[in-house]
Amino acid sequence: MNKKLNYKIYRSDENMERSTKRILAIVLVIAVAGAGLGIGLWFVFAPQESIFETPGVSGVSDDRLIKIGLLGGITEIQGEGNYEGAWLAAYNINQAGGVQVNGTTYYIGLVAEDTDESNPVLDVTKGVSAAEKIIEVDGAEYIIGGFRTEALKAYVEVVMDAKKLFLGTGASTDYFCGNVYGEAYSSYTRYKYWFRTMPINSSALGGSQITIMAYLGGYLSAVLAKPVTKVAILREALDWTIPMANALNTYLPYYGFTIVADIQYPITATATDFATYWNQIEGLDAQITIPVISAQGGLYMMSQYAALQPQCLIVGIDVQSQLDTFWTDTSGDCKYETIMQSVHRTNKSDLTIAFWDDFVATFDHEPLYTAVGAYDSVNLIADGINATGSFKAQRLITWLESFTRSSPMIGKSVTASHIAWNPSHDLEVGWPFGTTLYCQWQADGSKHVITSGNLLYPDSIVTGPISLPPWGIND
Amino acid sequence: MSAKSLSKGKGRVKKKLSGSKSYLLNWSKTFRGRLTIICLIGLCLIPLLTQNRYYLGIFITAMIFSIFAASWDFLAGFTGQVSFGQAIFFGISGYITSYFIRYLYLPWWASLLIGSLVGVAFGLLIGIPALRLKGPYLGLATMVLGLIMFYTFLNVKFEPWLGGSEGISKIPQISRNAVETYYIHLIFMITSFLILIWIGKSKMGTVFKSIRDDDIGAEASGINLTKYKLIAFMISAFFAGIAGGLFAMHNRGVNPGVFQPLYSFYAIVMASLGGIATISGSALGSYFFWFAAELFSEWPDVSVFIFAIILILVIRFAEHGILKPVLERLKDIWDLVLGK
Amino acid sequence: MGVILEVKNLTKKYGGLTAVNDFSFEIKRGEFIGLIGPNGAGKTTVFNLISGFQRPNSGTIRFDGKDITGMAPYKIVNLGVARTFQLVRSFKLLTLLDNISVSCLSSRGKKVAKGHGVDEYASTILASVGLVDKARIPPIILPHGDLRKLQIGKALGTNPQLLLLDEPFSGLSHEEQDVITDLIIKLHDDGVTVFMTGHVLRELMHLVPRVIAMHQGKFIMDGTPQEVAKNKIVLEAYLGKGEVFA
Amino acid sequence: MVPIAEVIIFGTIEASVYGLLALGFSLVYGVGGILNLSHGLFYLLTGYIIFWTYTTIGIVWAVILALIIIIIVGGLSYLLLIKPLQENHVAILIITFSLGFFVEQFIKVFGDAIPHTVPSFVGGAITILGVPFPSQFFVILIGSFIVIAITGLFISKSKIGKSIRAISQDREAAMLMGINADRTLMYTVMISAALAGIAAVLYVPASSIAPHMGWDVLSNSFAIVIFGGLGSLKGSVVGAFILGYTRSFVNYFIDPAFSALVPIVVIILVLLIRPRGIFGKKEVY
Repeated sequence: MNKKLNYKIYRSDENMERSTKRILAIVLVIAVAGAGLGIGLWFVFAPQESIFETPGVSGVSDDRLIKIGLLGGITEIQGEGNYEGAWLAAYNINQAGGVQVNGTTYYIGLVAEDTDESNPVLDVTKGVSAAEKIIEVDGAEYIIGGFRTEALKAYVEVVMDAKKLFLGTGASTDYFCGNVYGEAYSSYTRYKYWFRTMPINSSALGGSQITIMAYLGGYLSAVLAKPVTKVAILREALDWTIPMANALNTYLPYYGFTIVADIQYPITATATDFATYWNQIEGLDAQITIPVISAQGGLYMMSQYAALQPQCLIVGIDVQSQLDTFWTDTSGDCKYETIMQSVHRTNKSDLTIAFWDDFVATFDHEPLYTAVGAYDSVNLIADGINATGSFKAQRLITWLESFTRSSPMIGKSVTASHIAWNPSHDLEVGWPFGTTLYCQWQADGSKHVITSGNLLYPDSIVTGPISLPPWGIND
Repeated sequence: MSAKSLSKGKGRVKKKLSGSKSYLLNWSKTFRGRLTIICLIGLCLIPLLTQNRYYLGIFITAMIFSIFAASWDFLAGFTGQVSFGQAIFFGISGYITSYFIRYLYLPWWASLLIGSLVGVAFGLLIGIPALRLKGPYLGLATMVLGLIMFYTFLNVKFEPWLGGSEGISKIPQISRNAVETYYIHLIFMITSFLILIWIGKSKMGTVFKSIRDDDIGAEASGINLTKYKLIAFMISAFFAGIAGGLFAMHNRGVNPGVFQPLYSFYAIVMASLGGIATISGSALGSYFFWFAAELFSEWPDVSVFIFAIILILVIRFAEHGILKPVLERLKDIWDLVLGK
Repeated sequence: MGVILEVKNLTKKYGGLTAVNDFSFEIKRGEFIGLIGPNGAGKTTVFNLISGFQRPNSGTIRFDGKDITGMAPYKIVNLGVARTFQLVRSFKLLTLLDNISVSCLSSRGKKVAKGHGVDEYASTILASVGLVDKARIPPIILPHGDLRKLQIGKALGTNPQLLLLDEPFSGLSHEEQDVITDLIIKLHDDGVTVFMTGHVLRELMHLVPRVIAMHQGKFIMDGTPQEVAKNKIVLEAYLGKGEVFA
Repeated sequence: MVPIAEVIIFGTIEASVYGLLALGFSLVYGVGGILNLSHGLFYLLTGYIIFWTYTTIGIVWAVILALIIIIIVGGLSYLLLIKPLQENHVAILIITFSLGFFVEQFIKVFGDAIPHTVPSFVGGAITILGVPFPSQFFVILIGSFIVIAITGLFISKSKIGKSIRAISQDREAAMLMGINADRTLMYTVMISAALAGIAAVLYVPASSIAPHMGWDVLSNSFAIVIFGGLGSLKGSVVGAFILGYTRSFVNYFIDPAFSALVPIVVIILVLLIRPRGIFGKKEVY
């Protein structure tokens, strides 16, 4: 009897425990389901606070914003430059009282999404999803950015699908502008939203390189009292270098140059590989080497150049070398390298030096070309909205298209005193339009603009003489 | 055993095996089955909640990679062939699909089919080293083959034929309508999963699993390893190819990047996050991965950093993936709710 | 009752070591025959060579008049030669039924299974090796004796004419040994030619009518167990082990 | 003749770095049957520790500190991540991969993604056989030969080395003889980390470091180790040389554009012809 009772008590205890647990479980399930549903609904329906950053002003309501989206690899130099340039422009505009449209004041709002495109291990889904997010969720009306062609090729389509204005600040490939003035008119209607504000396209870069070579060939021959004709090309094996290399290979011989080597190295090349390339170049007695490099290859190239001291001058493209940190990164090995650079602290336009100093004061380093492009782009958008009194992409496109070679926009840009676009929405080139500067690293760690013999840009903006490496130039 | 003695035990055997016909019905009554059905219904209803391209885009990416991860899981989990080069099939199909859409103006579904079939052909090719190599060697060989594809397609010298470092672009999306695109991907995902799970449960699946458990024993049982390994590679390649083609269309093009070991690792990470040899675990892993990636994308600096930490913790403390433990916990709670 | 297996001048070398040396013998259809020798005599190598898992350096193996030397293992299985392993092998994560199904799915197994369905055929085999009650569990939790039964079942799934059993008794208790013995005898009665190895003479003594003895890779003699047990070289080979008759 | 001399010299220099990296990778595989996908992080982290500290504590202390840290990191990664998962090889692959990933992101978050260099130990260039090359490369050459030689001696003579060999030859037997397999494996991972660290100490001043670079290191080590045979030390060294020479041969006589492609094609061919690599152990039935 007793035993049975005990058993009963035990059973009821167990039942109690079970039912408590059960109630707890039900509560838990309801709580989790409710919370999940709530969070889900909140994500979708909640009126979100503005995620736009308004440099220089605060407390601007959402309907007073000019919403600009910045796309780029934010953690890497090009994307960072894009962001900094846009930020500075927005700060200046907002501080100065914003943009007046039909009597109402609007302010620049910025939002950035990371496309992770500078990552050597590229995942294009990041770019596509960043572009979709910046348009569909963040609500950006104008897009600024883009750097790596492969990634941009994917997400430019997203922006074109959404019919948003896209000002490119980083990619030099002809491809994107080619789309605008492309195969068919339908191509224009789809891709007309794309404009390039930076840099000048790769064929124009090739043209500039040929021009400076023509000048340098004569100059060096005169200074060194020997013919300087032997040229080597050292370039990354990536598609964007092809048009430039083709131009160089085709046209340099007309100026009396011989291309002694055209080395395409894989982007995985190491320091030892570069030592090999320099020995090859030196073995062929090259007098000028033209690098066409956007990635870390430039670092190896310069460290091996400094160690091996091949008797040639380096004049070309090396994106990393545009950064002022390149000096410390190479421990000063970059001296005597001459590179293309869109902007330096010189009067490229009346605004350039002021911008430069402002930028350095704000960010404590020199601007990369994407920063200059983004700075100009934000100003362009603000000016356009101001001028047309409209936020519509189509109105802005018409406005931008109205600046042609014969009727340029003057004195509004940091990169050039005259700005205009050709029918493919690419920058018009050639002083006083878009042009590239040639800047050379000096032995004291400074960089200055060297002369192009008045061919690319006037000598009035030159800030220093050409220095030759003390170890000489090959015969 | 002669056929003569076979007839002896017939009646008894029949009894034992009856009921397998209503397998699906039974399955749908299990906890797991019900949960799966709820999840599927949930996925079907998502577009009612939002038609935003971006949100649907996350789901679409997750679905594409579910198929991709499942194709790896099929090969590694069922057949025991651990491939580190799954991106080969993914990439080649992406290229072929894009090529047919862009230059031969074929409709997307035909291009996708052709792309996947070329993937199958590559499956056959890649399967051949698998006949000679085992374990880590197979893993490394497939990874190296993937790198060869990557560098070949990247090579400037082959640019006129293979598209160079920038690949093929301007591929239109399946549909301009995001919701339609979503449902098409959903159908692809569900169909692929059903087929893969069905193969896993079929007789051929039994043979695959026997090869995984003991290849020598399988051969001693009269199984033609060559044939079955190749078939497994081809099936896996087909579904990786489907994923690759969808990926190319979703991202409007392909570039040599699709051959990077990165994507092979994505597949491995997702499948093992969910749980190897479960197929549906791949979906869990893939959704988890992409949601996490997007959730953290607000803080671009730390996003992948945090993800790496999560990955380490999951693998360290739940080495067989999270699908099974999560299901068990859920079932426990559910049983309690029902008062069982 | 023709010759089912003919092995001629079989030699297998590993580096400098000769595991099987110029080995020849014949087995007639329906025979029940043992291969004995001390540990390391090369019995397993002979089995590996016959079943195709290793290639001989020289010599020929004919099964049913057909040259199978160096053929792929699965092909040999599908001709009708099945084998078991000294160390039990199983498909760890598959159920016992599926373990057997695999061999029923070999091209030879399929032919028999055709009319009945693979599962049914596999269950019948499972029943005949006495494991049908455990059809739905995986082998990892089986006792050793059951694993040995499973092995034989797996071999039966391919519907063999010749069954090679490599040390079918190793690691088993006496009771388990008896069960396996009964199983093997039943198989032989069903018409399967059985060729088994053993390094303990006693186990084979009362089971097989004919024994081949080998030592250090070489053929020693061929005869009844009683004859073999009296042979001097065999005795010497086992000497010191105390296992000759015990 | 000069091109041939260059192929040999530059090939040897690359090979000596690869050799150090592959040696450690191969050791760990030999002892534990583990493919350590975080191998590249040892190289990367050492480079970064030196880069972060050399300006404040001087290059010598920076190197010592970096090596000590990396050996500890190696030991910890074994104890915390590899050891608990020892039975599950796929899990080890994934967790070591995640670890490499983690370190890469760590550097991105707390540092930046731009390549950096550390000043060379010695400046200028040396000319041998008519080939000029930076003196730092000479340091690499000498340094790694010494380290490889010491490692070889250590493996063949020291007590730990003997247990490493014993375990990689026959794990069961070694454990029966009372060798603690877990501890030996931990030492091996630490040695492997130290070797990768030394490679970084020697090579980073001549080259550069960036967060993604760990993967290049890993895939090169991979390549060599497959080539030479997993677990074979001799194989790793020989594999490193063959890879180094192939690369510089392609650079010189074919086209640099193929220098990334050709070595891996060679590897896959070797694998197909001789699946266990050149010096790999034959699988015994």
